[in-house]
Amino acid sequence: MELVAPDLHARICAFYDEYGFVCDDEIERWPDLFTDDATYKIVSRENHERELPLPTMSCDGRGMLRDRVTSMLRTSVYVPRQIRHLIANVRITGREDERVGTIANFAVFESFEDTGSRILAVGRYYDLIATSGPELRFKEKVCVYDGNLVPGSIIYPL
Amino acid sequence: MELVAPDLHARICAFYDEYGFVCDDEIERWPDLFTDDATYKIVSRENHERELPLPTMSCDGRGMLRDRVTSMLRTSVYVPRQIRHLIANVRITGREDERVGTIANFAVFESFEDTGSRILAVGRYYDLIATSGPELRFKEKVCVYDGNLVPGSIIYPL
Amino acid sequence: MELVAPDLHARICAFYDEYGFVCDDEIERWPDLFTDDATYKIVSRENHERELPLPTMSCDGRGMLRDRVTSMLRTSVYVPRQIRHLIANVRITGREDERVGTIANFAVFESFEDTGSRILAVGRYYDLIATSGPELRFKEKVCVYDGNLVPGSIIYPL
Amino acid sequence: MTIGSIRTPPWARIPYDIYSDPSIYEREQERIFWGRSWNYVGLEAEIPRHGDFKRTAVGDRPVVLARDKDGSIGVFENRCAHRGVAFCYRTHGNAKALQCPYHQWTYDLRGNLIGIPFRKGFQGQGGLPDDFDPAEHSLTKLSVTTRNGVIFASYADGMEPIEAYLGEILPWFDRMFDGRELRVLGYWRQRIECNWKLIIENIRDPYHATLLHVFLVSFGLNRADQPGRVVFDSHGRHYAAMNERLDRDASAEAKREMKSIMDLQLEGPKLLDVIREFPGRETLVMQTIWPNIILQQQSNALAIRQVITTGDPGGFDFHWTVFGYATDDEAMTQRRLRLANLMGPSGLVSIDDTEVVELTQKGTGPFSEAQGVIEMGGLTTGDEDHVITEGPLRAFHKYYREVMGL
Amino acid sequence: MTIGSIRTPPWARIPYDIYSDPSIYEREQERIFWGRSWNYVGLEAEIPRHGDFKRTAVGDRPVVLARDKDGSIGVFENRCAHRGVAFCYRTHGNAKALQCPYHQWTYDLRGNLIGIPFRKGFQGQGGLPDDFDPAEHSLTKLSVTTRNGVIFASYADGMEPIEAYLGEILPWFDRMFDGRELRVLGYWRQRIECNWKLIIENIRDPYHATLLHVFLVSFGLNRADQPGRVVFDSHGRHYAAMNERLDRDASAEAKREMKSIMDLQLEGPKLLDVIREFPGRETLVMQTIWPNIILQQQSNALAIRQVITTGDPGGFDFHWTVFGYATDDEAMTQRRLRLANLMGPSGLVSIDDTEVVELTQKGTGPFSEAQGVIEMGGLTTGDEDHVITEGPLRAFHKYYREVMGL
Amino acid sequence: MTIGSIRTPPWARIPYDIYSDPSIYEREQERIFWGRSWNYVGLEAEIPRHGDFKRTAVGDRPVVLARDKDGSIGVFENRCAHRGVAFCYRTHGNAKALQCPYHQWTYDLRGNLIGIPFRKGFQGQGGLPDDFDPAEHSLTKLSVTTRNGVIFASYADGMEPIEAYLGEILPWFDRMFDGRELRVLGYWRQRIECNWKLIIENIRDPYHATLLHVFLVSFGLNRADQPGRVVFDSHGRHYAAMNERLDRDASAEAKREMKSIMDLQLEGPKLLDVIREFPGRETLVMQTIWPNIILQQQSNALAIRQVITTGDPGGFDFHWTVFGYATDDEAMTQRRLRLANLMGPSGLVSIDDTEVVELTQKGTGPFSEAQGVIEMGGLTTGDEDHVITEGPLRAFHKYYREVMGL
Ligand code: FES
Ligand code: FES
Ligand code: FES
Ligand SMILES: [Fe+3]
Ligand SMILES: [Fe+3]
Ligand SMILES: [Fe+3]
Repeated sequence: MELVAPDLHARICAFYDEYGFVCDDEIERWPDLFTDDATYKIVSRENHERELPLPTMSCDGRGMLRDRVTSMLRTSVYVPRQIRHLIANVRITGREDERVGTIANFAVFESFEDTGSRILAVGRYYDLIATSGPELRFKEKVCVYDGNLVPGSIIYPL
Repeated sequence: MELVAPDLHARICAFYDEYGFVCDDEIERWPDLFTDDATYKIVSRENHERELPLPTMSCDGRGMLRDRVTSMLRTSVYVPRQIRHLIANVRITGREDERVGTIANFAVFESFEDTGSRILAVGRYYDLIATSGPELRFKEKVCVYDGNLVPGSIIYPL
Repeated sequence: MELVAPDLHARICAFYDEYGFVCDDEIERWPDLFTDDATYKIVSRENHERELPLPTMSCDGRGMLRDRVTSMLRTSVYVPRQIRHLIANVRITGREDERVGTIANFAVFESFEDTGSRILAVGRYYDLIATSGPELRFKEKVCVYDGNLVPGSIIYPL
Repeated sequence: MTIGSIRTPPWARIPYDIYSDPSIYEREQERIFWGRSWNYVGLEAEIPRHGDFKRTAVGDRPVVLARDKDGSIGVFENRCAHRGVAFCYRTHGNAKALQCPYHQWTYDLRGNLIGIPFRKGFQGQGGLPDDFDPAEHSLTKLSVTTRNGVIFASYADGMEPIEAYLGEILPWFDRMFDGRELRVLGYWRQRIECNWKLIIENIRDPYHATLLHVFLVSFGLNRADQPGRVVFDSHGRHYAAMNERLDRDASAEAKREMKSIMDLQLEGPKLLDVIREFPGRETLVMQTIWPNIILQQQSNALAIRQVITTGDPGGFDFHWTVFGYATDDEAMTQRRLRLANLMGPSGLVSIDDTEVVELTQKGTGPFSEAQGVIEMGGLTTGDEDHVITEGPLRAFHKYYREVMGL
Repeated sequence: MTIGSIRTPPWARIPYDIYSDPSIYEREQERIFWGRSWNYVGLEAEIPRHGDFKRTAVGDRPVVLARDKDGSIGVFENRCAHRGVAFCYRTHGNAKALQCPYHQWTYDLRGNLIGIPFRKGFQGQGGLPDDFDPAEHSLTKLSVTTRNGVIFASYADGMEPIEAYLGEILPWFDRMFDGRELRVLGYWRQRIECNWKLIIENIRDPYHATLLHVFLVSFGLNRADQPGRVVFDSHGRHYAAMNERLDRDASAEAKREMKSIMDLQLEGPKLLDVIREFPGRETLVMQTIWPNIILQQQSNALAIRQVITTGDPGGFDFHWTVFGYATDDEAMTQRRLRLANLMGPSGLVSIDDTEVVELTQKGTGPFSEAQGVIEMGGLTTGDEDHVITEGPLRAFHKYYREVMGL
Repeated sequence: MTIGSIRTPPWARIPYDIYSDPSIYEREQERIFWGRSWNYVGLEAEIPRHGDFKRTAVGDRPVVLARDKDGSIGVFENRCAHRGVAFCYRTHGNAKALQCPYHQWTYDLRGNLIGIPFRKGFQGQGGLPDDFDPAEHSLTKLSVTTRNGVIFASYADGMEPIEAYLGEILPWFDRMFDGRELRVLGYWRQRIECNWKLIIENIRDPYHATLLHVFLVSFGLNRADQPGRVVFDSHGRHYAAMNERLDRDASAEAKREMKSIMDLQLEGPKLLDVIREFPGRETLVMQTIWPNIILQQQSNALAIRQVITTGDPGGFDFHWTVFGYATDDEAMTQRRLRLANLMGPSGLVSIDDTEVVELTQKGTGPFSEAQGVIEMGGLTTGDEDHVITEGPLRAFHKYYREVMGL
């Protein structure tokens, strides 16, 4: 266990809470939670562990994050669904300058208009959070999902 | 992100922890977590989003909360089950007078005596918490479940 | 709700976060999170409620915890899998001398190399944490899983 | 499957393979849902405006209902005439035309094919053959009828008018749907792990109410000594049961039979703040309309419960539409919504029913050669002036056997 | 399915369709579980007092066992004689009588119908026909027998006494169940994704233990040079294998064959603090009693493992009852509980078995025309003085083919 | 199933039972995957060194491919010759020999049985019969061939060489696999809830791209006026479609047909930073190689998509292998990885395809007697110089019907 100023840990937990909320219900704001030059990746555990570089989704910079949102909201064709994040076990793994390394576990569920809920993905975040601004922002976010076999598609961010 | 006195956020998180505990294992105490004039509702996302007023379960005041408990414990006929709450991503959304608006994500699992565990419901709470008394109490609690198709019944509170 | 020094609650939450992390990804360190004389048990809700003493897994002392790890890593034959803990609703239930009684809810998911993720177990921890050393340690840990019918095997700790 | 003797007609027994056998299930689809029946598909109030559409199903088959410009309603399969995409993937919406996402074949609100991109090819190449006739490639349309705001569809040609179809049950149908504009208050959807017929039978079994529903009985809401009766259309396929709430105490005889009485008091009595709104003395009217709905009037709580089969003899989706009238004032709406606590996935009454029908699937599934016994009330299948009878179940099985050729 | 030649009798091969084919599965239910067999259903210690009941299953069929006032035991189907509800929805309990929730038909603890609400109607209306005879509408009862606290049930009439049924295996059965009162220490339940026979075969395969179970071998708990043998009843349907633990080091020959040996030391040696409690030199006795149980005595760890089929050739529920004797002192109970770490869903030994049987389902499912080869130990099917044999598997398949008419 | 008339040949219709009928599914396994076909199983680059192995499947059947000492490749069933364990339970690895965990029967990297513990018994007892011939108990081996680093396997004897098998499609295959060493960049795995043929048909349907894929169209990446064409082998079982990206604006005619155009601009244009790397003007080449793969070259994004059936007509596992060349510099690798955003489980293009094929299963499943209509581009089944055609689908169904005997 790292010794960390409790307020930083609390701020980071609150930031993850915000992240989950935004993914689930205010997807247009999703890019705002990243720094301009942030990288975002969704990666299968298989590729992650075998050190194969292929991501399932990747955005390099806020422009690409915004393009993803455009596709979710305007261009992609898909059956409507609601995702729901549960984020827990947030841990600070390192700290240097104005960046904090964090990990956290996630479970993301998905529900369709006339079905129940199912597991979309569970896994772990490996993140780098920029602490320099007034608000925390992801500088890097890597979402590693454990179940390599994706049920259908991952349309919204994990 | 709201700026909130950290102790209030911690108290609220602890209150949600208590709520989950009581729902899962001390259901008789469930009405005690509400104010006398509280309203409690379980609502499908479908009705919630379409602004259709139909709740799946609703209690108006503590008397009705207690009647629900009576039915769970004494009058309803159902195969015994254990529910289990995971509550995460608690956020304070507003504050006025002695009330705090909060949201949180929940996953509720259910298990029968000779089966494994399955998802009963995942979704979000939209709550109003009264902070005036010595203990926090729900003034309003709305549990919106994402998977509109309920597997069987929702007998215990979400 | 117990009144507890907030820093203790935070330390305990961090300890659970650590525990989940270690179970999922650094299993060799798992015994280190226990005191030398700790007892660890996984118990079905059925046995727990009927007061039947049979555990599903039990370790009495750190030696047995280490033997379990040896079996997971070296001797047991099983299809590779990744488990993932979500721990929430951590509550302090009592405190005396240098021990804190805690409960928490868990959901543990499992994923295989070419499948999606499924629920392995959900349930509740009933723990006793030793606070005397520089780091928190479990003195007793009882993992009660709700879904009595285990899907296959529980190989890694809950 | 040979059932029946001089004493016991076949319909006084329920052969349990009808709840689990896949070939019987398939025959049900053909003969019942896709046969000579009017299937409920929705309410006019759900698609009030031009372009409104709603997705639902007739048995296993997905269909769409839509409101055309002239106010008429089309019901057609949710299966693109091109290559079979279930093109309508929202539960409801509003659109000028319905477009399949795959190749954007476009249909009007009656299901007619009105647009095919690249039909004439592109830059002189490709396209459909000159003799391709879009008129032959419309969506499969169902016959449609409505009565007082309720929409029915049928795969059969030349179906009798809905009024003739409902027959003797029509007055009861009209009591609930009296021409007033309806207001949908919301939906419930449940997955119930049992054969679809079990929930229909549950309603056609007035005998169980004072025994199973301890909540009703203990809080004095339902009693064996309440006057009740059951009526049918001439085929016995539709059914209505009525009860009157009494204000005097339960009789000793009633208490003796209803062993589960606990004499409880509501702490939140507002739950049952009901008022009389329909003519007649009946406070509870439950109906089943062959083949796919249940109509409920429990005091002021009104609902349509629709059975959606899903290719599985052992389970179905149960869609509830809870409604009131456009003329309801706020107090009435609140009354209906509070009373909704009795019904649906968390219904103080419905919970019991959901559980017992699922337990019946568990109890009958591994016993394909066993039979249920439905002799309460004798061997009658007609109208009766009391509810201590399984006549409605016998009538159901008599008609079911006839349609199914069993 | 033609198997066999002069050299190779049919039972030296395992045709893989028996693990996946639904029609074979159905025939197994009829001929094996519901045929001429005594199925384990529970222990007397689980229902010691008047009114105690327990829910379990015989093959796919849910049944209940209950203790009557006179101490006798009834076993009957968990299917209400009225309309088929699996009325007993708790795993166990205590009740004066068993009541179905749907219409409260009530049965005594032998399964006799003793109460029907509104049987005579109400206020002179309804009710059952006068000639309705409750005696004809009891729950379906199974034959019951017990031996030394173990309860068996059968669908067949005129079954031989359990002692004759167990035949030559009786002494081994009696070794574990010697008349002492049993104490249930707890239950495990697992869902295993393979055909039920694979777990029975796993036990009837003493050849795998020193090869698969690296834990046992590496910590010196199981070795090829331990004396062992296998015995059967005259049909070959029941089976027992015995091993003796040796204290000397493994022989060179043993080490050569058991390639996975790692020579590890337990850091928590208390795990294996065992004492000799049964007569004879055997420390490990595993039995299979046709058709549905495995009996385990691994030093002081005692368990019954029951197969519950669930309508699915590709999976079953596995119910373990772990027990000791009422006379055990606390130290002995703790010993049994610690040793339980070897077994069950987290068993240091059982994990391996669970995995390989599931992998066998994966490996055989898509190969319905392929066969397994069981020739280890020659082509024998009888008792042997060693355990490097697949004779017990051949004996199983010989009897299985006979019963199944394959 | 009678389809076809003078005007309409049978292959201009798709009978929907081929997507759901279990008996058709089984016949497909026998005749297609396990019949006279070369099934893709992997890349040489995945098992470069001696002892490397990979687990995959041919239709429903699990197989393993492994690299032997001499550099040759073996492909054999993942089913232990002893009792059927799917012994290889890792997706990949390196081993000197493959050992089944159950009884440690050991196979060399060609699938030959080379080790049987206790084959000669132990201490003079047990063991296999003297005449037991390990050579008769090897793993079932498939025929293997490779071309330029791509590995195929077949259950059929005497298959034609892969070059002859690929026929006229060979140059297109060789364009992607030109002999350069490949570098695997990673894998994707998806569970898709539809019949496996629907995803093959999706690729053989060049007509949908400018209609379904709003992302491509709106950002100007795909347009109807891009030159394109389709080619086949002589059987019509393999297929390639090519497109050229144009730099001029879309024509008015193109815009008219592609109604979903939105004229958007990428905020992160780096996504589409592509360079020309293959000879010729084609920027997009999609191929299907009968029966189980799709080859994709979308500018610099290269992938093999493999269909793994799983015993279920209504769903399959879809395994993607994304690759580049060993000679790629870092910039090229990054380019491929960025462009990978178009494909896979989160692909800006693939999402659409995954959704429509699943919707097709929903739309066709309950309509086993209905048919799809594939007449775009006339009734041709051969090469064409444009992509406004369903010729590739007709060619597919023509060959499919032939192989299946439908
Ligand atoms: S499948 Fe609907 S337009 Fe092609
Ligand atoms: S079904 Fe059991 S009493 Fe009616
Ligand atoms: S099953 Fe593979 S070695 Fe026995
Ligand atoms: Fe009811
Ligand atoms: Fe074993
Ligand atoms: Fe496409």
